[in-house]
Amino acid sequence: MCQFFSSTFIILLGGFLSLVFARQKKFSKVIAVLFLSGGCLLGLLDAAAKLLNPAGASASFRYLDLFFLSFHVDGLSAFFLTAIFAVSLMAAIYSFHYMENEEGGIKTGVNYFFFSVLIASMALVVTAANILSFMISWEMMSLSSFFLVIYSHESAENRKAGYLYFVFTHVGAMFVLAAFGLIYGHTGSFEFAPMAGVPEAVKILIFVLSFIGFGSKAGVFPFHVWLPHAHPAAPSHISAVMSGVMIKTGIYGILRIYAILDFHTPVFGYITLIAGVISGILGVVYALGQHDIKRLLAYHSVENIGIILIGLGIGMIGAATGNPLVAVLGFAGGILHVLNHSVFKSLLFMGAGMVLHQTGTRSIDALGGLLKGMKITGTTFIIGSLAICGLPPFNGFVSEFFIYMGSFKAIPVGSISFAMSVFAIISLAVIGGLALACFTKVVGVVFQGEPRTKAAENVKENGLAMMVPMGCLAAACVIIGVFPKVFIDMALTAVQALGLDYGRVPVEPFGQITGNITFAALLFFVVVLIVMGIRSIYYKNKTTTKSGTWGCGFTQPTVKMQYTGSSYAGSILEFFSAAAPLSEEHPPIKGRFPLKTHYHSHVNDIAELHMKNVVVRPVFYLFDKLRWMQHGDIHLYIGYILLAIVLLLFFI
Amino acid sequence: MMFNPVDIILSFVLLSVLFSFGTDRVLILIKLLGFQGVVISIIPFFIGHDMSTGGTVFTLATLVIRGFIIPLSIFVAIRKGAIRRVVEPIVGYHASILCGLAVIIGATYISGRLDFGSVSGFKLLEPTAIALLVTGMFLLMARRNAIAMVIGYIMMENGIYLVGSGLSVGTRHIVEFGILLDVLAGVMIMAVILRNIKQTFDDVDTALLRTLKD
Amino acid sequence: MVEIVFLTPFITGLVAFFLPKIIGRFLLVLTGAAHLTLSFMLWRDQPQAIFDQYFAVTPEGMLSLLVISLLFFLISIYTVGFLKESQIKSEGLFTGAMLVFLATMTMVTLSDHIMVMWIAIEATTLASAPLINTHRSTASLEATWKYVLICSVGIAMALLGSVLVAFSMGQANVGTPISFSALAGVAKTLDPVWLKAGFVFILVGYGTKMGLAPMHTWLPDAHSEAPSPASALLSGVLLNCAFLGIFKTNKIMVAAGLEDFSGGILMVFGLLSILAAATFILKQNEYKRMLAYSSIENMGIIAFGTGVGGLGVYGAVICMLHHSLIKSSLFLSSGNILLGYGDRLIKNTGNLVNGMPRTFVAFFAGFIGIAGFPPFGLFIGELCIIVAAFKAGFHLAVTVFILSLCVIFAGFANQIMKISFEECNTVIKIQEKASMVWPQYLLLLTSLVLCFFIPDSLNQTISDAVTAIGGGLR
Amino acid sequence: MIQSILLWLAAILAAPFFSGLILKIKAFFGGKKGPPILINYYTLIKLFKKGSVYSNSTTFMFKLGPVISLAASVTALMFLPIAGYDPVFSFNGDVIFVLYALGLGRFFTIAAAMDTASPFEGMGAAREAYFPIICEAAMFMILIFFYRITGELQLSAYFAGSNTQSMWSSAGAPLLFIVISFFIILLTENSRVPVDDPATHLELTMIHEVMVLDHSGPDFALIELGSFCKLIFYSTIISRMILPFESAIFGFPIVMYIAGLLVVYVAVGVTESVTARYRMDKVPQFVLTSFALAFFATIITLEFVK
Repeated sequence: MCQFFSSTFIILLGGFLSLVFARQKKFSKVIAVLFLSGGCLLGLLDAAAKLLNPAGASASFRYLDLFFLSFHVDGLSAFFLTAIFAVSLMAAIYSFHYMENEEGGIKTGVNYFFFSVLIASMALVVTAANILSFMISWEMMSLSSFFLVIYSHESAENRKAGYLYFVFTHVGAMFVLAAFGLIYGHTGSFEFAPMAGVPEAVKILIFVLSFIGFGSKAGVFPFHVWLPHAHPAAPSHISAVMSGVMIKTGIYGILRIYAILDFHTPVFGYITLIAGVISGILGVVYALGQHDIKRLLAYHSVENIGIILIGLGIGMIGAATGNPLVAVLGFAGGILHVLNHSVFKSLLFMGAGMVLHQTGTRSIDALGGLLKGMKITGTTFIIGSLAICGLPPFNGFVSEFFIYMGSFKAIPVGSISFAMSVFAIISLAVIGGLALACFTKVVGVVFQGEPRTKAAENVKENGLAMMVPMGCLAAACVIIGVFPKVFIDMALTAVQALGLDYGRVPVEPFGQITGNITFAALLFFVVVLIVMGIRSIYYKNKTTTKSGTWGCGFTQPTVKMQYTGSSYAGSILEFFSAAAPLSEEHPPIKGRFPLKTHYHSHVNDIAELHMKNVVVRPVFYLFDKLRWMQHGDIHLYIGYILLAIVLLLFFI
Repeated sequence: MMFNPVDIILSFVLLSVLFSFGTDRVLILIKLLGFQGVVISIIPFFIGHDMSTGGTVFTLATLVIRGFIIPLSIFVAIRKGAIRRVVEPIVGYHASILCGLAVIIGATYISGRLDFGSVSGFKLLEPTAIALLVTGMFLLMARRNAIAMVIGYIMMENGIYLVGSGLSVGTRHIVEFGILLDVLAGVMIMAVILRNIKQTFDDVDTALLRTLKD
Repeated sequence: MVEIVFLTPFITGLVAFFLPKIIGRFLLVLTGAAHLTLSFMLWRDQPQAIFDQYFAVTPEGMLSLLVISLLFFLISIYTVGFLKESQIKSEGLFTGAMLVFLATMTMVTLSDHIMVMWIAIEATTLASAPLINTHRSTASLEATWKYVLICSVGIAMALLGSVLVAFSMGQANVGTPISFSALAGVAKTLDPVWLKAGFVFILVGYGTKMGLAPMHTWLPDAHSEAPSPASALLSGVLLNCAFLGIFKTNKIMVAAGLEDFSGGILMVFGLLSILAAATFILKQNEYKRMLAYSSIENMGIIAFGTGVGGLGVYGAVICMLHHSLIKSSLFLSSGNILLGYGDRLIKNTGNLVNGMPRTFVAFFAGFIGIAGFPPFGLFIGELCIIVAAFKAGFHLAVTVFILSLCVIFAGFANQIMKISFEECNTVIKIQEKASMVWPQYLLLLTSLVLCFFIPDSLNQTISDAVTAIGGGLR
Repeated sequence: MIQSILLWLAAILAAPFFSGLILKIKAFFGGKKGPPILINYYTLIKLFKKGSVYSNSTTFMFKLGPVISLAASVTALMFLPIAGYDPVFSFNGDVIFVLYALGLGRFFTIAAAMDTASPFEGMGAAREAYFPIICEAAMFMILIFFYRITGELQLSAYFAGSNTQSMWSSAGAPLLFIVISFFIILLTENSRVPVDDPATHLELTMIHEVMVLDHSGPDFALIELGSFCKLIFYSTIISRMILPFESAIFGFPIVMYIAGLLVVYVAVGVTESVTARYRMDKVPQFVLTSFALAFFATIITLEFVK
């Protein structure tokens, strides 16, 4: 525990110092990056060690003479800690060059300060072991991330994003607090202890409340509205951390509550799974419709949270129906996907950050052909895309494979769980296909083809500190994808912390599965090598010439003729138009020789639309009705006093 | 006992209450105020408190303040800025008089219900007190003229004082004197405000004071 | 030796009326410092009062006294800078009134006799009236008029209530003085009906002063029209003083075993106040009014917590403490904004972050604190209250509580974001002097420190105050 | 093991022949003589002999496309039991791996197409990305069906030995639907009429052909070979499903297998000859029917297999 606290302390210290020395910009940046990465490294080693040979650790501090702030690290916490520290480490290194052309040392200092607070509070959230410590660190996390979202507050868009995020996170926290309040109300203690004598209806209520609360942080479908606004607004290394790990704390919260409740009912499973399916499919559909690369990635976070929830839902169903194998497969898959998603999503955000940093635009249809200039960025981005599509031999496939196995194993269990697993499997398949479509769009339009605007022409990549993390993360994608054994073991350690009273989970079947994955991946590599060999043989001493693309007989092709992202996704969006109404805007072409016209399309997020109509408007209406109260007439004011007394006298 | 001076003067007070409902003149209200002040402050002489020298002195002081200083201060305020001396009613005069009757009956009824009677031997004491309270409230809520409202406030205070002395709450005179001083200071300040209002709006119609709202 | 604490500022106040500007300002700060030291001494060795049937040192009173004198000292420092920037006609009146106001509030915290308490609270009204009317504008005049009249009427009710409480002693124990402590001692023998009636009148009366809906109507006008240091005092400590009256009466109720009755009423008024605050914060267009409504909200929270009982009372006391610190800092910052932009309307302000960065830090941090985020202490208070309400099983009430808090936050955040970040091309009229930002920083810092570490002696005082009405962790 | 590998090689080598058969059938229906039956081999050899021309817009992704797609389909074939004999490799859950491997191939084909900055290839890529989404859903529906019956997640459990026969015996009627829906999937995945017309001459209306416009020489040969393998992968499954008969006689399974293949390819050829290409926006409905069939089949299996 000591090592953990010292690492968080180092991180905070780094942030504080960079704020102190903010005037000397360079110096403060160096200090910040050094301290942050050092602290993260320390914490990472600690957490990994705790995972590989499981050993719980806890600490508790007296607080205000009346309460305790207690922290505890078990398998689950350690797993999330690993993800948090790993990604934060990479982001910290990445930020060194990313922040270079920021004006104003103060702003940089502030950014690093809140960045460090964010990392530390995330680490504390996943280790908190009672209500007080959890809520304090939770709110600190929300607060620091809010400041990072409105970091560049000059644009109205970002301000809106910040406001949305602020409100959502606070309301979510209130829901969480309500759930904790119910827990305290029945146990009378602040500690996270398994709840024995609590009526089951209350347990379900607690789960639902906390699911809404944590879901609003994780970006589960109806509560994800803030997410696609906030993540693009933040600087890219922050987006990487937020989208990579911060939203996962919501998942952690759900798991932790599930563990505390210690109540295995399929209802939890159904709720989680259905929420997962909806967020998964809609998330990727909306992502397909985006024109802003960071918004697109943000929506993919919604999708991946959906996949994670599907896994957890399967696990809960398995646990409830007494199928250890299903339960463990589902949970392990979901939890492993947490790690995987944090790896490839932060990688993708870093790539997007590099593109933004070098071209100055986030609009997909303004880019093109970057792969020629940005070899490393492009390659790592493509690897990330393959991973997020869940394709072998990359890490996304491993977790999805586990979830698939779990869902299939859940088929014979019972009629409802049959429907559920069919639901899960089909939606996973559809999600996979859509994700593939979406990322072929991104890769194809952003990195391939010809540059569509001036901004994208002859772009180079530079900044070693930005490329190294991307390389490491890409390597991680491949390693986890090919040799998942050790990571699966980590996930299993985490699963044991859920207290599914199966005792020690039998590792053999999982060892077998991971073995198969490794084998298949290697086999595929071998085949690829062979085919490459054949190809090279046939190309030996052959003449390959370069020329323009075959324009199918058209002789003056221009870059404007390229297929745009919007048109690429158009037909698919049409198919989903019920869930994703597409609003287009283009003036009709007039005259025989039309000169100039434009086309603009926007995919409406139905959750966002309905949030306005269902929540905001009624509230305003209700409170407007009450506004006459303050009418300024003193006679009636005195009347209120009299009224209050008269009414109260009735109750004596 | 046959001849009970307290109840007789209290009945006069009740009459004055009725008057204050009906009148449209600020000056009359002020006079009524003075009368009520005098009456209620001599009540303690009749209720069997220990009339030590301190008590006597204090009671006289009360009489002076309630009966003369307070009404005079308001009168002065009016004089200073010759304020139109009609109370603009929100509730009409006839209606007000009916309200007054209703108030008196109600007060008697209520005081019958809650038996203060056991404390002091006078039947009219509590009805009068309650009547004064409610009248004050009424004037505060039903008169647009700022002065009338201040007068209403003072009547309310008188009522409370009457209740206090009626219930013979064994407080020290010094404390009661403090209360009295507070009331006096309050009235003074209100008078000052009245003058300021008069100077800025050259009217004391509270309809002008409705700008601050949401 | 207790009385000297409120006699000192009283005398200096009377003197200050006739002093020239510079000396008056000096005297203000000096008295603030002296008062701070005096109250600390009072806290260290809790002496007997000379008139011990009227005055006594009670834990809850001590707590508010400490808050008062700390706030007043910092505010007086701010006031010096403020008076330099803003041109007030009769500054002697202002300074004098400030000091007398301080004296009366101190008297409230120290008074133990039920009637003396009333005298003191009424006195605070009278002393603060000139402060509100400092600007001599029609609006401020109207605000003063409403403030004085409504509060006086309300407090008159409280007087009636006190009389009834005294009457509830009946003939049984005439000898006992009508002090809160004595009454709490004999509470069991009091006549419950009269006690309840008295409580109702006192609650409504002092509730008027405390700003509980629906008697809060004067509060936004007064707080927004008064000059910022005065508003800081008004909503920072005056409301607490009024709450003190209710708190002590509630003590008697609890001692008499009527806590369900009083608690229920307190919770209802608390919820009403929070709802009222939500109503007007949602579309507020003046930032000082918004802060005033937020004070109403916090008073509601405190009342609610007191009503909930148990851990809720602890939460309420914590909320009272931190609300004073944070809200006064917010009002002081709003004073800077008003001087800087010369406008009360939110839509005419903006881009505070670049315009007045140091004020922005204080202002936004204050907002964070008042919204109930850590590391500011209000968070702990609200958490305790909510949790306690769940434990006590008031599920519907706490649901309303939480939802309206969410609405308030949404409205508040929206306005604050506008003030802080919207584009705005007003030239800032003043430059931020250290004396006009450091008081806020210190206040917020205090709140921040108290969120994580409360010295044992203070903690003792708090828990004494809480356990007095059956609070505490149970 | 050895014979599995031999069969695997044989399948790969035979794939072009069968594809040639389709051309023959179409020619027959058109009343033409048609190209020689071995035309695809000639084409492949010719292509392998040639050099290549690369567009200036392309990057290494363009060269990687053909390799990966071919590798994907041959890897897929490794896990497929051919003629009821055990596959080369097999493990629990290999179906999922195979499907995703084919997905990987598709990713790179699309990427290679987008690499050329040609509007037509982009158009084709968009369609290639669109229709398989529904196909995958249908595939997994079929998988669920198989799992209901066999309780296994590997191809060998469905198509090796007598497993297919037992499937027929346990759930014959639903399996018919499955066969039809699978045939639809075959048409879609291999971009045949009525989804796509490989023989058309208007790039606007192509899917697969337009994506490989810029490929030439050995690269193009690899692509062609890949698509042949993909086609035979699907047809093998169907042939096993329609003729699952087992017998001790030597070579009987092989004969059955070839017969099945002939049936499938002829069916494809006939379909191409007698039907016209759908309008692009009609295609999704067509593919959805396969999903619907599979779903229906699975639902009624709930009654069959208890």
